[in-house]
Amino acid sequence: MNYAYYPGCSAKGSSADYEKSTQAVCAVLGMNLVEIPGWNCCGSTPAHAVDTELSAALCSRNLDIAAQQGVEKLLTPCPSCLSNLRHTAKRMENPQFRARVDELLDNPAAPDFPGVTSVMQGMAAHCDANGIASFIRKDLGQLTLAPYYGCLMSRPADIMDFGDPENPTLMECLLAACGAKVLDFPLKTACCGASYGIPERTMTARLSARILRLATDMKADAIVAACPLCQMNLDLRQPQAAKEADAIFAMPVLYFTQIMGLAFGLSPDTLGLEKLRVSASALLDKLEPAPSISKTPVEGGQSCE
Amino acid sequence: MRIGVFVCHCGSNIAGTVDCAKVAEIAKNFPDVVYADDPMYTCAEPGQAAIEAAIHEHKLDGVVVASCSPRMHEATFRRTVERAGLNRYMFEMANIREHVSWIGKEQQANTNKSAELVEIAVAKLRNNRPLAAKTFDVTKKTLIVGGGVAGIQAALDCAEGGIPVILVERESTIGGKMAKLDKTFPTVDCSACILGPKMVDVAQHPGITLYACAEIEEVSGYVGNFSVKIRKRATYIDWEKCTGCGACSEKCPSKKTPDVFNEFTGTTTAINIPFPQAIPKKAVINAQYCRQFTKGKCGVCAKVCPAGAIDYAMQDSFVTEEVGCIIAATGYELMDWTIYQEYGGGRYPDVITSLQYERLLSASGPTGGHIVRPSDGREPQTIVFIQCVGSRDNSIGRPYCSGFCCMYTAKQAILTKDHLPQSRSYVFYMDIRTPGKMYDEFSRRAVEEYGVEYIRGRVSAVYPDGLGRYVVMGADTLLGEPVEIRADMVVLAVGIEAAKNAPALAEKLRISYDKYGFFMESHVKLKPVETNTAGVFLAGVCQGAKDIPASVAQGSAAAAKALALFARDKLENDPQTAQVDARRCVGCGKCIRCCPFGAITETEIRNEKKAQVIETVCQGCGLCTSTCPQGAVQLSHATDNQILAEVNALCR
Amino acid sequence: MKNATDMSQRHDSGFTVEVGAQSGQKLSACYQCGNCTAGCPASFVYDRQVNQIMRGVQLGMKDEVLDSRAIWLCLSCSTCSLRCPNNIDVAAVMETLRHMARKENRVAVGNVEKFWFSFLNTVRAFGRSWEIGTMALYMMRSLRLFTDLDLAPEALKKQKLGFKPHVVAQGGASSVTRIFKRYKERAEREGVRP
Amino acid sequence: MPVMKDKELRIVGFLCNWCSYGGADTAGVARAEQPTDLRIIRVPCSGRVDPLFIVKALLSGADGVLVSGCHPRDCHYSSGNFYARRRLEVLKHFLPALGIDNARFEYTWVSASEGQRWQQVVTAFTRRIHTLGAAPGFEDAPLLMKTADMAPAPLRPLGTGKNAPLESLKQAIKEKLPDLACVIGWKQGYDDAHTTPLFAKKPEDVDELVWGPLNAANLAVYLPLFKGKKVGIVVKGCDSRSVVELLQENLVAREDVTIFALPCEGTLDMGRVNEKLGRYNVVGGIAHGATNITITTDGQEHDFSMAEYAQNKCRGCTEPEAVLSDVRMGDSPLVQGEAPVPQELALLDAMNLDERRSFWRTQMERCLRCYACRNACPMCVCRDYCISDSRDPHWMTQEAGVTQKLFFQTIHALHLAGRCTGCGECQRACPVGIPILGLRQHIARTVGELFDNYRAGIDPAAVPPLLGYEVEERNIREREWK
Repeated sequence: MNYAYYPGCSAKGSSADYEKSTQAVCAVLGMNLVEIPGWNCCGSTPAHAVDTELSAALCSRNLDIAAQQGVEKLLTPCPSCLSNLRHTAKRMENPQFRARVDELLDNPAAPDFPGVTSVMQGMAAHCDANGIASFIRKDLGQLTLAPYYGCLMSRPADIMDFGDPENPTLMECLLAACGAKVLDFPLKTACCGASYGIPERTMTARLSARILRLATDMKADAIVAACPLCQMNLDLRQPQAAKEADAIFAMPVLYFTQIMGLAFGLSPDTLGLEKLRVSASALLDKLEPAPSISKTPVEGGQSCE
Repeated sequence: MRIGVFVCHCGSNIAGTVDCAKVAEIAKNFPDVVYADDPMYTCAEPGQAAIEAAIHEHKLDGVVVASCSPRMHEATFRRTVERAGLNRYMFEMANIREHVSWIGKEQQANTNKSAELVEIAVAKLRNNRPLAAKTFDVTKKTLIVGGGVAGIQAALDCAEGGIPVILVERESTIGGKMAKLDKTFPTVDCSACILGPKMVDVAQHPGITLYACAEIEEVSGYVGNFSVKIRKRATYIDWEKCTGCGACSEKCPSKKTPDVFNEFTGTTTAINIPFPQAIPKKAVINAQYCRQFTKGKCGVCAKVCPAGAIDYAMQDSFVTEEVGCIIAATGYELMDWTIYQEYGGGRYPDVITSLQYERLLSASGPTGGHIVRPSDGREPQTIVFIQCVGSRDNSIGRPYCSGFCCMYTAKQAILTKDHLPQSRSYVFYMDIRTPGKMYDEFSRRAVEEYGVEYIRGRVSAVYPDGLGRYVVMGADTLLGEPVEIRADMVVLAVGIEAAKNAPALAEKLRISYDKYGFFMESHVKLKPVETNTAGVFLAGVCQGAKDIPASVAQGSAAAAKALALFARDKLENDPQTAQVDARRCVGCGKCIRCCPFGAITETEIRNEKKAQVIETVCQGCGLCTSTCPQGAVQLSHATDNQILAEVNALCR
Repeated sequence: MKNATDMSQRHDSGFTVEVGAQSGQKLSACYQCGNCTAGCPASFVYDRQVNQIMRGVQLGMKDEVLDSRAIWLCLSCSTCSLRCPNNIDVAAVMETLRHMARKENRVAVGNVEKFWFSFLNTVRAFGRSWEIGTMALYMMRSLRLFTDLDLAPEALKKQKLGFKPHVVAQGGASSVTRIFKRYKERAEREGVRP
Repeated sequence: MPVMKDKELRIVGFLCNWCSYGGADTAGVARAEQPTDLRIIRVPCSGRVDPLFIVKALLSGADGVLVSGCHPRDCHYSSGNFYARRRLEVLKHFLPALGIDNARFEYTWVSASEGQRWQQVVTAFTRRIHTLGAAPGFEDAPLLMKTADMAPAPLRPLGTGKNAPLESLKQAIKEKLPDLACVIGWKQGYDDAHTTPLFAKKPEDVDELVWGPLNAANLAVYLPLFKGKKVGIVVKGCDSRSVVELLQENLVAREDVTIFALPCEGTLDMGRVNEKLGRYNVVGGIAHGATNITITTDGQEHDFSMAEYAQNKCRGCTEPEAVLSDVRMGDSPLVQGEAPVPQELALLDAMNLDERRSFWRTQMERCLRCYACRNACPMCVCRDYCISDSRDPHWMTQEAGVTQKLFFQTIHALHLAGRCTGCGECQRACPVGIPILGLRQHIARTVGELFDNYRAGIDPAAVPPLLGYEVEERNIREREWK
């Protein structure tokens, strides 16, 4: 089944591994992600921090392309892109705002935009927990994982429509369906410091350290992320965080798609695991071949949606 | 008709901006007006005497006073004209103070407006008829719904006053929330020790009939003559036989039954008596957990019961009581705080409610009065109290203050120090609200003598730190900084809400309730115990947040209302009720459908269906009058013709 | 010694009204519980806490608020909005203040804005963001030439960063450039800082 | 007493005793200055305010009327204001049909503590009325005569019912007749070209029953006379809705009425038929074609095609079959398309407020106050006790002016709010042909819009909307005072 897809800029740069694993896992699930043509940057935080209309213009161009293609639902892996696109769709309902944004665009934006949702929700809508379980080739039963959504994915609740804004559970559902032990990770929606790693490094280091510290204390084998920026802060910047916290961290930070890929028996290479700064080799050692392909329904067994 | 008009100066209150003499002069030209005057203070004794004198002298059969609001002095002047021999309803008022002199400064406009208001009053009065109250018998018996401390107090006061009481309690024991408390503020008295004797008095008083495990099914009738159908839920134990020995509970194999009385801090047996001082001290089976019901076999309790009281086949039964008044004292419940996901939403075992903490403090509680963490049974060293959880929070639709949390939090912090001298307590608060006798002194003691740290700010989140403790993320707004505390235990001062089925009961009682389910008093300030339904009174938190002394006081107040009501052998109704002109009535029943009080019934006159007003139930709203197309129902003293006369006086 | 704040002099009610209107929030609903501050992940780098910013806005203390560093260091994570007991979208207020400050060229934390522009410049040029380009521009602007130098070897080794910008096909890049151009022109026309 | 010229306008307020009157007192105690125009009439509850008081005031010279009660949920009588809200909202929509600007009437909620809000309300409303100026009267509106257009093409083929299973129906009636006091139907009237009601008590009476386009009369009007007796009634689709409405209102008991129904193929506009027939001495015969009838008077044939001579309401009819029946025969006709805006209503819609006042003045000058409209209405069950000709209550004077007559029409229309099924008998009965149906249609449309497309006389179990309420009304929005 084809899905219109907006990868976001980091997919083509710092989070190539997220992109790679997303594509691989979706392929296993029978989801064919088709990039909308000629998409541009959503503007990320800088655009809306500078001007809401500028941000909306950048997003509207993408939504407009999707609308021209007749797309009904657009998937994106990046929560920041998702947030910007969804905020824009909401703000464009205001005619005055829309008129101001249209002034910035080559052509006035389409009157109706397609819905935008996360790849994670897209997967859950595509197949239920049993469906996911049927693809499992490796036993993740030895892995204890700390799911981490970051602050953007679930809020504001009315815009993001991602379950309880304090306590989203979709990733838990997917990871559990993959057979892993999932922690009730209290800081799952705490902020990692976002893009302030560059202009205000201490802040990002302190915030990331807090998350890494808790995951370490809760004896997680890995933090599982859903956001390129969060992953970068927690993984690439882990030494900065460790220095700030005066601690030693050795916490692998994987994308949820990488974990799912491992469960599906995909090779580390296919999942881009070599891009991780903190090696996931300890995780790989804990994987065992699934004794037999589980046909018994997963507990709950119902849809993750 | 001979009408007298009195245009009051009210000192300068009216005369300052209204030419009262001129108004009186104009009034003399209105139809049927034979006398007009402008006294200085009409309501004062000489003013009233002048009215009486004028009635006699000019043979008046109707009086209009133009002065302040009828809401102020209508009753006063009605008594005045009555003293002079007129029917009290042959009197009208024109409000030329609140509605004229106080809201405009132009004398000419005000004078003109005042004269018109007098004209309206005269027009209405010309259509007035003398009305007389009807008398009826009363059943001198009180029904009290809810056996918490407010209901208990009301029951004892009524019974002491010689009025028989029916006390209906939903749970298997009376005592309510107070029975669950360890100590009470500000004296740190043992709650059970002061409530227990009152509960025993209820059990032993010959004038009180107690139905526990019972609820109100149906209410009909009116003040003085209510008929209340009560559902007695099946307890599966014949209480006539049960001696409360507790043998059944000792032997019951279902030991994992959630302990409602202990706020789920522990477990109990499927057959049990909630606590040692329970009244009535009778066992009840929780059918959801009893093996006899869930598995179809067990029967242990039936075997061990020395009295042979167990009856697994018991069904709900009904009893109907005739009473003269009803006191609602249904109390409150804690709101469902688990919507606060930022405090763990109920997932963290050591984040508990204040009422659960109360059970941990209590010697009769699941831990025997030792403060230990539910998660691992260890004594906590650092305890954080968070106030206003579910109070003053608009984001969850609870803007109101729950009133007593500040005080019990201070009490709990003090008791914590008593139990665990090495412990440290922190209280996050927004404001400390302690407006009671010795209350603020008490909360200051918590700080000054017990070293409780009060931190001014709300808590944003609580989460486990992975090492067995909890991180409490708060703010100290006085410091202007975020603060963090590693706590072993977190106690939430959870806000209150009305009992779950309070709205359903209100519908049965035909009393109003606010959007939070609290019952509405008749007047916020002046009738805090009465409701809009005559003969239904309120006591305790069901009317709004209040602490134990206030609940007890209101319980006594409600009892006083009941005793006052029953001080007379006959009751009089307010004659401003609807009347049906049976000739005009076509029996369509539209009035019956709309009447908010069920005050209109169907009757048969010469084989034709007709509407009939029960005058004692009718509250005089007049909805029926504006509903009846034939004008067959007319509200006395606000008839179509009376209002039309007013409209016609204005619009011609 | 600092004199007491003369409240009667300080109150710029126009500012309060303007912030309320632009953010769409009822500022008077704030009763200073401090929940925003308690949950704010960035609070430790703030010069004024979020609740103090809110109080400042309520009191019309325009200079104190718009010149604060806090409004620039807000991470826009909206934890404050989520937990506000009075349903105030505090994050929207912070963003509104940032917009207002920018338009008046009051930038208390220059590096933050420099980083944003570095990022947006790459977007303007190529239609998509380009990490190395952003970094290079930022280092030049902020004169912080050693920013994240410690990360460079690892990042480069892992091929985390593309040396070449990713250019949007089908004329997309120039289309985005035009968006920026129109944005700038309009801002100049309206006399605000773009 | 005259208002102060050039300074005040006549504004009447109806305030509930418990909240709003108290609110006005609170405003006074707070010395909250207000315009002096308003005159307050104290009533126990906003639910006591019969909308007719408001119309009475507006027709008698008030320039504005304000009703204020307790806030929803705060009613001293628990639900009086909920009923008031529905009734006053319907009135608010209805006033323009008469040509009265509904900005002249407002209702609102003010509690006893809201002195400030009361001041705001009075000030804003008075300012509004002054902006509108003195209310224009009806007596001096320029004359304006307008007539309704003919309705567009019917939604189903119209016919003469000549193939209807009349004989089977008669048989069915005869079978039920022993249990019934009588069966109401139509029989031939004073000549072949007219019908008159039939009250069949014996089997041979039943043989007189006729069926066809001459059966224009709605026999449901007779049902309430038989209240308490078991009767049968033969109905057309439209008549059946009147029966259902009577059932809804407990005016007839379901077990007392047996409904016989045939699918209706349309009825003739007898007004126009009679006009064409003119004066004649004798009807020579009447012939039913499939889509026309031919009446021969004094030897001359007159052809009446259903397409041309059917009643307007039959063209827009979507319910040729009874909505409720006990005995039903005949084939179901196929109805295609949505009911159009009725012609009388379209006529009103096309006029502005000034034109409507002119229009109603013109029409009311023709009104004879004969009450034929009322007597023909199946919903006018008050009969001898209609408030328009009683002294207690004394709503109307005997004065024959335009406003009195229009007030009578308003009484009828408002008493039919949420009850009128649009059978059109009132208008058909009017000897001078006033299109009064438009007022009823106007209210029926409002009721539909406000209360989830409610239509009177469809569901016997449905609560008529003005006899019920919702705590949160879906389609009634509180208007804010600025």
